Amino acid sequence: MKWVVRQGDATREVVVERVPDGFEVVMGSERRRVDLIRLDGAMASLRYVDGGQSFSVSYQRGTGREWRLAVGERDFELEVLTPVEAIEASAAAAAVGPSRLDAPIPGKVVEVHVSVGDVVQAGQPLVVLEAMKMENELTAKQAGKVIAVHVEPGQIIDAGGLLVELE
Amino acid sequence: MKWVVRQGDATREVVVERVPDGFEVVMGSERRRVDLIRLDGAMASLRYVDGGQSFSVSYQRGTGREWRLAVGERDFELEVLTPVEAIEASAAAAAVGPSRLDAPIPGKVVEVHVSVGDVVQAGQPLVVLEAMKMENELTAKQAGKVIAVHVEPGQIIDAGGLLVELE
Amino acid sequence: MKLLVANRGEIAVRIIRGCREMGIETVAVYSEVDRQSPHVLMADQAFPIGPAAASASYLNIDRLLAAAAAGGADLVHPGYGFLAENAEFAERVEAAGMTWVGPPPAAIRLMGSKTESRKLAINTGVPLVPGMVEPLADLAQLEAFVDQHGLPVLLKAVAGGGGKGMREVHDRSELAAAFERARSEGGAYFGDDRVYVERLVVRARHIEVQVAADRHGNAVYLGERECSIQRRHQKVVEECPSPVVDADLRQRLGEAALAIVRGSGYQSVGTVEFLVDRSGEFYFLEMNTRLQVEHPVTEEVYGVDLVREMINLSLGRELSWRQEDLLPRGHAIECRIYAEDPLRNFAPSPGLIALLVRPGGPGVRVDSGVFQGSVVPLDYDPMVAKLVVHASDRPAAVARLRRALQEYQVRGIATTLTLFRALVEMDEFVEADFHTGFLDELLASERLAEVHGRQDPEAEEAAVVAAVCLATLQAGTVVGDPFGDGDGSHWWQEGVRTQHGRYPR
Amino acid sequence: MKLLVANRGEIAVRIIRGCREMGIETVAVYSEVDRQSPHVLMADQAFPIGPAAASASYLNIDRLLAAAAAGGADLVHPGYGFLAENAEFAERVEAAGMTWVGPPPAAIRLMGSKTESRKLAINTGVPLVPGMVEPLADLAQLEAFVDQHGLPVLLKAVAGGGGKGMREVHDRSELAAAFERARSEGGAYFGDDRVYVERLVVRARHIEVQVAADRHGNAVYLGERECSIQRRHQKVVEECPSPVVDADLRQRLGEAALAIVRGSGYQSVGTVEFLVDRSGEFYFLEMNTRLQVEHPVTEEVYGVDLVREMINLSLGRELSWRQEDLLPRGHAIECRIYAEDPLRNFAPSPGLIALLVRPGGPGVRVDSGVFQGSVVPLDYDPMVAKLVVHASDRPAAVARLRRALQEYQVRGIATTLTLFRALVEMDEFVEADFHTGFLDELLASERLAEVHGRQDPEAEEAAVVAAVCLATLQAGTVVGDPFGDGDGSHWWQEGVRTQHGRYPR
Repeated sequence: MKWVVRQGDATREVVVERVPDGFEVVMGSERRRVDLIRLDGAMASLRYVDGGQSFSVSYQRGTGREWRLAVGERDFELEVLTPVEAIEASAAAAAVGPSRLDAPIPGKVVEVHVSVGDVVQAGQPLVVLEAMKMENELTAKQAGKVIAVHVEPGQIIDAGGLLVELE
Repeated sequence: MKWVVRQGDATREVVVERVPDGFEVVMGSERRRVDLIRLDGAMASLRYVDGGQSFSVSYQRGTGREWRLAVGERDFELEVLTPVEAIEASAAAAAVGPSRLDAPIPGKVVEVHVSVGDVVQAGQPLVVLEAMKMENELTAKQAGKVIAVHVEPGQIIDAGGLLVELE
Repeated sequence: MKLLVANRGEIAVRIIRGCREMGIETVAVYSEVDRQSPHVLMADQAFPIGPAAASASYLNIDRLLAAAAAGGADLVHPGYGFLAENAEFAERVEAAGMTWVGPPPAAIRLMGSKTESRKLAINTGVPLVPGMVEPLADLAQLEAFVDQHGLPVLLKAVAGGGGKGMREVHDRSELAAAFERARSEGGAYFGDDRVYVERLVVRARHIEVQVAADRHGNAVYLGERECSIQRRHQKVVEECPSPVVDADLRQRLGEAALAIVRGSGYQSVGTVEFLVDRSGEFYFLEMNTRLQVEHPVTEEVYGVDLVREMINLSLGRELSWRQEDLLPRGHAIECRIYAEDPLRNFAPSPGLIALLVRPGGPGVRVDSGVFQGSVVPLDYDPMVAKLVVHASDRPAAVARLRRALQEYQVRGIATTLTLFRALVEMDEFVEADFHTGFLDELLASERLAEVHGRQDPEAEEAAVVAAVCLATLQAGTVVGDPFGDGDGSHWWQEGVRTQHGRYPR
Repeated sequence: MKLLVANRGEIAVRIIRGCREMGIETVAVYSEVDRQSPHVLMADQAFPIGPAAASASYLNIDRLLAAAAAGGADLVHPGYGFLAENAEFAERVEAAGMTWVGPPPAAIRLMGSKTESRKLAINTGVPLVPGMVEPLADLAQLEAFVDQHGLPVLLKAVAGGGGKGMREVHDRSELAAAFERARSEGGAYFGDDRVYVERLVVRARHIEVQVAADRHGNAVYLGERECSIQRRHQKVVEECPSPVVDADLRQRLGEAALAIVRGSGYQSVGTVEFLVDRSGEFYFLEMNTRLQVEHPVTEEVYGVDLVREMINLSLGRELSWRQEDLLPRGHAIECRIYAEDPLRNFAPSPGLIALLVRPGGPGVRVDSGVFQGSVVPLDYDPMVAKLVVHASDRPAAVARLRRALQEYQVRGIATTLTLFRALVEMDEFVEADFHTGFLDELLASERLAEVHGRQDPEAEEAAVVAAVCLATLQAGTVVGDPFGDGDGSHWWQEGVRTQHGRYPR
């Protein structure tokens, strides 16, 4: 299978084939035989057959194509897309629409700093969310005009909940 | 639901109803409201609502109706049967048939002490199985005549594998 | 004998472990979101005390006393935080005929007041940071203080704690605004808007002395803890002993701490906090009249059990140790593991712990309030566990910490393990060259981010290889299906929904 | 620097942890059934060395050396068991230009011979159990020995170890048969049918001294370990210090051990074993020329890291300690957790570990070779982990052990945790009143079974309540369906099948 792996702004293509006793993974000019065993739903053992390099991998798949992995003690966040999904994702990113401020964490809305019609600058505080005894100031990613405010102080919001829309 | 719980030779009937926020369990003359939460596939929290008694339960269901549970540090082995299953089990136990010697553990057959036609006494060694650097002597549960020997030295056998049949 | 634990999380577990070892039965309390917490499972009995909000449950004295009565408790241990330093709670526990596992209420009240405790320090000859003992009447008084002692200064809410209600002022033009903010934070968080001022000691170390005193006139100190690694005045890493305290300074700190203990009529275990400046001068800060979060580093280095001792002292028994028995051995470091994401400016990260692999082997201790499958609620302090290492000296302890951090795996929530893995690579940490502002400066700079970002290319490549192999194995399965391809990697989402009805994240 | 670990299980994990803390890279080896073992995951590199049978993998010197070459190892650590006391392996490691982490091969060979090591003890003035130094030529010689020294006697295979090839004789009529059986066991297990005889010391304690020696003429002892709780001559529980050794006896044992060290040209860490009879007389038994299973209790009480020291000594460094630095603190107890079912006559219990909850908190250390999801293979020694507790004195350590055993949960395989939970309730254990025959006598009697059977009625009732509630929740699901009702309680069966293709149990 062919996969497009995105990590931050970097993208690479990787081809994986299942072979007896493992996988063959081709990345750029490098072809590797790989021994991967899942130990339970969140841990795996990864070994390169030729050099013997062994890695303990813990992993968690997000709701979509995102993966959060730790190799040894290092954390990585990746998206693993099929080629079709990769094209769709690029097209979606290129399309221009209203800018949304979503709640990055679940919490209680403590303050709302803007109203519909306000013009805000990038970095300007829009909403303060409280969770775990901490207040978290959420700021505008880009400049724009506020076209909708979906929350009010005191409201409990889930992670991913829509807070404010900018034009 | 009504259940028949067998522990060793003891049998008791228990009635369980699901109620909002938990269960109601009737055992003998005792009626209890119970708060039980499964934490994952093998652990649960058990609390009696009235007295507040709290128990940490770890559990594993066998291939049939057998359960192995630990409450705190104490281990228990139980069978939890429907009334119909309990009747079938009693009938099966009462029926007389050939006596089987099964492998209680997986292992390697090291010695076979009997041949077809031998008459053995209860407690007489029949087969020696080796596992984890230990030899384990398996003996006849009751007296009888050997009608079949299914293994030979050197053979690897699974747990539950049939070794010897007695008439 | 039966003891009610008026707390939750790792400290409730720590107290229950101590009680089990002493043959004392335990009664736990829990809010709605803590029904399946380890402290509930481990206690002999457990009673619900209300909804998630702490004000309605863990801070509700009436409900705590009702649970104690229902369970038939003889003693009450408050842990830390919540009502641990609330004299009224202590009094009501005693009025209900139970034993309070802590100091006398009068000592709690005395040391709980920033101004009263400063007066005590002056009376017992313990040095203080220059500052005002009485709350500031107005801005003019603050300006007069600055005229006399200079800048920078620190404004502190009288009832403050845990970094709340504190404001540094480095520039005269900021004085008025900072005074107003400190007052309003004090009012908002502690219901008391009084503020006092002291000279800010720059690049100082936070060093505290563990003490213990019985009702028979005996008192000892158990060395010091170095707690200078803080984020926004919250301790993050603690050590015992302090790398800058020698035997002579240890004795002088210890004797100053015991002067405070004697002067306040203190009986129980407790902690006297000091600032130590770069010339080795020390200044009394405050006394914490309870078991401290970081008590394990002292336990490891002095070979003692502070929870057991605290309970014994509350039962009127004599101290187990004489001062000369208390000899430090080796070096211990504790890291507080918070459910926060260091890569996203320490945003809270509540949710379900889908994977938890704890480090083990020699010299590694984990005091934890969660297990695999636990849901970390968004309602409380984000500390989920403490990692403590102990080895023969500081370099060996740092190496052991690095090794333990490699083994420690948590998936499902983000944690400060990520921060600690970068921290153990910093020269200042390895060389113990830090002060109370060190971590905030580091976080404000690009340096820590650079260490975070300095990914091992070999590990990064392995992550990509692992991800594509795993994705290949899962290809064709429905995303979001809780049973997925049967490997369980999605079950946690379902778990969160059924248990909380709230947040998949 | 890079080190090959020529072992598996918990000791391989222990060595990798030590290497990580020293900044040494590691190369693991694994047989077919160990592909997913923790030691493979934790090592930097790992190479397969053949099928499950130890003779074809972990005992195969050629394959081990090939893996060392493939990984580019500079050192080889043998752990314990397998080839740890094989002088040929040590020689071949050195011939291949690598460093052997252990004593000189000559010392291994000398102390590996029961008869040669007895001669050394005689020459260095260390007391021995009365017995013959040379192997028995025939039955007549054995009868002559009995005529002179009386009964009971112990027959031992010259090359024996781990309880194999040993026969007690209490009655003269059993002499001939026992002699034959000892010879045939020696031949079968060790390829050497020579047998020697010694007086059997009844109701003795097995007490051993930890030693360490460098190449510069320095040698120290690190107190003793009490290892009298044995099942069929296999150690099960070990403690440090021994409850019957005072400072004077400790010094005399230590000096006797150092005489053996000096006489054998020993350089590395090692263990000298003694029998101590009820009058306090001690007799040299043998020396183990390797790291010992029970080394952690010494590490806890003396505050040392024996793995680190062993590697340093093999690199030619000087000992880290002088004798006067080595002061014991507190009391440590280790329980060996075997995958055996104490309720079914210790039948082996290989299989998948469906649930694993390890104890934590103060003074608890777990050295483990498995995690949740591991399959314990049927091919090796059944020890899966060691539980070690440390506290200020023996009563506190016993209480802590009891608490840790309450927390430790394993499902899927049976373990000796069940035995230890009964053992900590026995008066003899609590009072430290035992000898090497204690546990076998206890197991032969009804007394332990009675403790096992003395179920807490409250817990039993809770088990029934929990089981019926769980059965109600699962009612209607297909038995044997690996995805069951989505709670995962059946997944292990599928796991076993896919991973081993062999045993659901």
